[in-house]
Amino acid sequence: MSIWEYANPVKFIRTTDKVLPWIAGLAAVALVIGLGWGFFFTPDDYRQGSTVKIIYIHVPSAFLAINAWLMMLVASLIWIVRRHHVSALAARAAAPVGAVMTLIALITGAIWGQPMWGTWWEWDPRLTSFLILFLFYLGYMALWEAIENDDTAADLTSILCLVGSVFALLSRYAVNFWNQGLHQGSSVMRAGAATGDTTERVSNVFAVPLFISIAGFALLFIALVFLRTQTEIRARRMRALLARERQA
Amino acid sequence: MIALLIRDLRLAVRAGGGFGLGLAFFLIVVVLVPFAVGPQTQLLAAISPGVLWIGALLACLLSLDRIFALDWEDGSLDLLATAPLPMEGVVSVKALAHWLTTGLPLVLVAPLLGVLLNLPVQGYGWLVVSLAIGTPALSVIGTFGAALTVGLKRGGLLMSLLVLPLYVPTLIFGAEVARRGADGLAVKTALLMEAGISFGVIALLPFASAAVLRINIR
Amino acid sequence: MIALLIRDLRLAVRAGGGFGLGLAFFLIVVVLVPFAVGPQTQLLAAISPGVLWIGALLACLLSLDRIFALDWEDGSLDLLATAPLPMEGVVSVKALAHWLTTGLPLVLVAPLLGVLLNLPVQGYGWLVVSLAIGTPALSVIGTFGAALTVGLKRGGLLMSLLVLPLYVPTLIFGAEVARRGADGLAVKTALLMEAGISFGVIALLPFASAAVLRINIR
Amino acid sequence: MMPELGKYAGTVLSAYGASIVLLVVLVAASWRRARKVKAALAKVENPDG
Amino acid sequence: MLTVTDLCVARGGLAILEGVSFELAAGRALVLRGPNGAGKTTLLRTVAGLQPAEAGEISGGGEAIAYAGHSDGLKAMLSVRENLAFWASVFDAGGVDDALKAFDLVTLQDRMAGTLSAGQKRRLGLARLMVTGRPIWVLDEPTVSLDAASVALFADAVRGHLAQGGSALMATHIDLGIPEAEVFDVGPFKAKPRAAAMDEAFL
Amino acid sequence: MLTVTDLCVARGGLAILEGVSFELAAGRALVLRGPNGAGKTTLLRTVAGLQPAEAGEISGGGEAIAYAGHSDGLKAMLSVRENLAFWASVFDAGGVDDALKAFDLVTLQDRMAGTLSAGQKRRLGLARLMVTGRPIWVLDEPTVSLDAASVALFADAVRGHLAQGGSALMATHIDLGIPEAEVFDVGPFKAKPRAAAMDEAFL
Ligand code: HEM
Ligand SMILES: Nc1ncnc2c1ncn2[C@@H]1O[C@H](COP(=O)(O)OP(=O)(O)OP(=O)(O)O)[C@@H](O)[C@H]1O
Ligand SMILES: Nc1ncnc2c1ncn2[C@@H]1O[C@H](COP(=O)(O)OP(=O)(O)OP(=O)(O)O)[C@@H](O)[C@H]1O
Ligand SMILES: [Mg+2]
Ligand SMILES: [Mg+2]
Repeated sequence: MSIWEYANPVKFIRTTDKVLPWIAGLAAVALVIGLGWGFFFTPDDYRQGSTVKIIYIHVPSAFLAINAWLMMLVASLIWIVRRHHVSALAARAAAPVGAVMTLIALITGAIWGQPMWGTWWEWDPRLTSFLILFLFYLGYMALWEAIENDDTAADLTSILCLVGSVFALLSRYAVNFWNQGLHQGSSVMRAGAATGDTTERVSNVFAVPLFISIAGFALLFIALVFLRTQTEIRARRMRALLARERQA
Repeated sequence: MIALLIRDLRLAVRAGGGFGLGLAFFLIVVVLVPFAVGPQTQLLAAISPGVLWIGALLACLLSLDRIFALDWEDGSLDLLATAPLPMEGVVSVKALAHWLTTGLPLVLVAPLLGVLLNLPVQGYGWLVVSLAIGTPALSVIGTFGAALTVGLKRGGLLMSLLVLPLYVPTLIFGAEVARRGADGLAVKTALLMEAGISFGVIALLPFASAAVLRINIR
Repeated sequence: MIALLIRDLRLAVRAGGGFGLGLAFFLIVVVLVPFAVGPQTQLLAAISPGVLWIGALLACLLSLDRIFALDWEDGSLDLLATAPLPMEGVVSVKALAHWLTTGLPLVLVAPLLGVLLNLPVQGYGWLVVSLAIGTPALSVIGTFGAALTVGLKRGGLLMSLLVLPLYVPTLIFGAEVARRGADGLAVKTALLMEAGISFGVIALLPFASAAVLRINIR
Repeated sequence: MMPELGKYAGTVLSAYGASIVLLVVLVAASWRRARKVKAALAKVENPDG
Repeated sequence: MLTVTDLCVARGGLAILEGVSFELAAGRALVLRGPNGAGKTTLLRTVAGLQPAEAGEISGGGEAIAYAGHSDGLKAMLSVRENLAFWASVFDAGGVDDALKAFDLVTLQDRMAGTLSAGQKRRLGLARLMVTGRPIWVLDEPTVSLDAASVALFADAVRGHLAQGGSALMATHIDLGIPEAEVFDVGPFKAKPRAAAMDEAFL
Repeated sequence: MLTVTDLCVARGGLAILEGVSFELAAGRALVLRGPNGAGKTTLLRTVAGLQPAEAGEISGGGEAIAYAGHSDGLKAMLSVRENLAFWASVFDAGGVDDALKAFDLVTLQDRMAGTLSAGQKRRLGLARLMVTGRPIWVLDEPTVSLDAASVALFADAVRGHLAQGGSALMATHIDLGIPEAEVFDVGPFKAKPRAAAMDEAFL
């Protein structure tokens, strides 16, 4: 069976209806364990004090903020190439979730920055490019809202998503060039791989709950996207039915 | 009159988010400034009250041309002119609707954007106060400019040209309040001046706008 | 194609001074900044390249919605779509006309306004160069935004929201060139990056704009 | 039960608080809209039942 | 009763019509005729008070007039009913439901005005007249884009209005379906070449 | 020759007309009729290629069509002649003077298009067709706002076009003064209630 069968709205709703409770449940469990463990049962960092606990929210949300956009990009490409309605609607459904993730990363980062760097906001490249990403999310959602015809909206937003991705990348390099920042580099991804003791890496005490909460955020994202895509499909179906009724 | 206010608010909300977009523009202007002047925190803190004021002013300005332009294009303005509403009332309601959809949201969100520009802590209160007093004047003055240029093609830019000098006094005193507030200095004189200008403008300018609009329609 | 260019230029000149007003807006933004941030010469000199860049960018932005909006409203766009012109050509000509009426005058007048903001002497050359390379990209990106939002009521503000993040790379490198030029630092890398982005944008984005416009017209 | 957060208690708690509020709002909004649309669609699909 | 005496109207700095006089009594309709560019629109706008007269008198107009010009003043983003209700409350009159019924718009009432066809928009523009509660209707080419059935609806609405003691002044090129209306040809009143009053000081 | 086979057109996500078939041979004119909101405009826009067809075939259209819709696409700040000259050079055809003469616009040629009366604007919009050099004219209510003399000018222009082997497809509610044109009533082709293709996946 080809994966494209799920691009049929009815089939999509039927399948996701089955898995949605499981994903949602798993997400809840993983979030409670990851955040709970992180919040209650991890030691303080010797330099950052108890503020390290923010990492269990900050890093997962940052991770998802980027990946949600990537998912939208893929969905947009699928819409452009194969014109499966579900993929366009899934992109639409993912945008607000991605935007909230970006906002959470920004807010937790800002709150974290206050004790660490002495300011709420710093024009560090990482942070700055997140801000730009947030603007892209806003523009993308506003464009969806502004257009009445659903297919036109899908076409236009997917082109915006493509063009926006290119410009987001460009911005990332531009911002890097403009200001070499304070933000630490990525070390989480290496943390689980080898056991070492350099301060560079996040030690395992922090890593395990962190990974659990990343998984929780990812599952939450998937559950929300499924749910919201279903909603978009139903809303679209309702609009079509009402229109047909009105015409009769 | 209330029907007109409700209609304008409803149109602002329906027509692609009248609220959200003014805000978004404000946000973006504030965000672009550091890219242009560089990321030094010190420098940004020094100019932040001014940048926030300029951003609010431009966000107001951008949505001005819609105050009358749409009603003009589709003929509603002619019809309103023959309706039993005093023209002064119409322009005041238009200005109020503009402030509610643009100025008020800007006032509310300005402190958040202050964070991005490292506004000193003691500055937030005065920033909000100065914007709250100043933005209604911006809307009323803007309505005057919009009334002057309604029906002209490319009216948008011409209007900016006419309105911006009129904005100068409000901007000077408003930004002065915000700046002194941020520096921890006394703000009383500037605040009184700003408030005086605002009240004067709100009380008197609608008469001029109404006169101008009557002339433009005929 | 050339007929279209000539028509657009002529309309810009006739319809209340397309040239003049973009410039005037630039001028006024630059003039308002000292009122907002205060009159300290040091501070102004430090931010002057950035302010000039932001001013140019906003002046460009303001006139963008006219690129397609007028043709849309009076039905010309439908007629152009059925005319024997490739859509890519139409959007490129539109972008060119926009640059000639807005970007080019800004480039020429920027040094004059630099004086108002105490731009350091060695900065003038690089300011002009950076604007000359950057503003065409601003026009082309703006045309994309205008094509995306044509036919939407209140498209103007939505367009700003869509276009401004797209302006970020050009702004960063352009302002960086101007800033480093003013500080007497090396500008080569930033200049190359800016030029690269401009060429890429000019070469590729019209295809996206044309696609978007075709979708919007149907 | 409450861990010792030291002088950064406010920071950590507000970060957690703000994020959890945002997440809850997002989930609640998505869920509410899902239910509403589902109900509305059901009504359109068979108006009498 | 609307009385126009020796009226001269101008447009673009040129006198267009002069010496126009007519009376419009309650319960009567008057149809303006004349070739394209004769000055019908200019005359109607002057009578409605949207532009000043060059010379002459208009009495009985002013607040008694409901004007409908070439464009309908509809808001694309408001529904048909909302558009009407807005004008009804501006003019402090009721009758939205009657107006919808009279112009066969009941089934369209929740549609956004922007999605109507040309003729449907026009019907909505005309329905607006019924919620103004004003006695004198001044209409510029009211039946443009209307099909035969809608023209009949319009004629009925005008007749009803006249029967209630209203009156109507209409410009048109085509038959309005109101044979009892008097016809007034503006052709003979073409102004001699001369400048508008505002320029006279310079001649 | 324009051939339309089993065409289905949609607007606002709804099929409006379906099963429409007709042929338009060189030298012939076809007049579309139907009540307001029947779907004439939608059909013409589809034929002109301004919106995609839901189903069915259109052959012989494309680059051969000159379309004139409800609005005229005039630039208020260009003179009458400049407006025409622009379209002539876009379509790479000549004949500006002939077009001006055919629609009696010679005396108005230096006037800004924005200062014309409703009917004069319309004449200018129609004159544009003559400078496209295209064989198939697709016109949506071409004679709106025209007086009797201008309708005759229009009818002459269409006859001249047909005589040169062109053809014309026109929607209207009023008489165009071209009795030799065939009439095609769109009424019977009203689409059964069903959704547009883009929504079909959801039903
Ligand atoms: C608004 C502000 C901020 C934003 C948008 C932001 C964004 C990000 C992003 C995108 C990541 C990447 C996650 C990854 O590489 O997988 C990250 C990781 C991280 N951030 Fe932030 N950040 C912000 C502020 C801060 C602050 C103020 C601190 C603390 C001083 C901080 C500490 C961290 C840490 C420790 C990591 C994990 C890095 C690693 O080891 O991978 N962030 N942040
Ligand atoms: N700004 C202007 N400058 C010069 N002449 C003008 C201007 N505006 C309008 N005119 C002319 O005034 C005359 C009267 O125009 P008006 O619109 O009143 O005509 P009308 O009788 O309504 O015609 P139609 O039947 O075509 O609507 C026209 O000949 C028109 O060309
Ligand atoms: N966005 C939309 N949503 C729903 N229905 C629409 C939309 N746009 C148009 N319609 C309907 O489509 C139908 C066809 O419209 P169209 O403009 O083609 O009619 P027409 O035959 O040209 O009428 P007229 O003679 O009044 O110009 C109309 O009933 C109209 O109300
Ligand atoms: Mg007229
Ligand atoms: Mg039609």
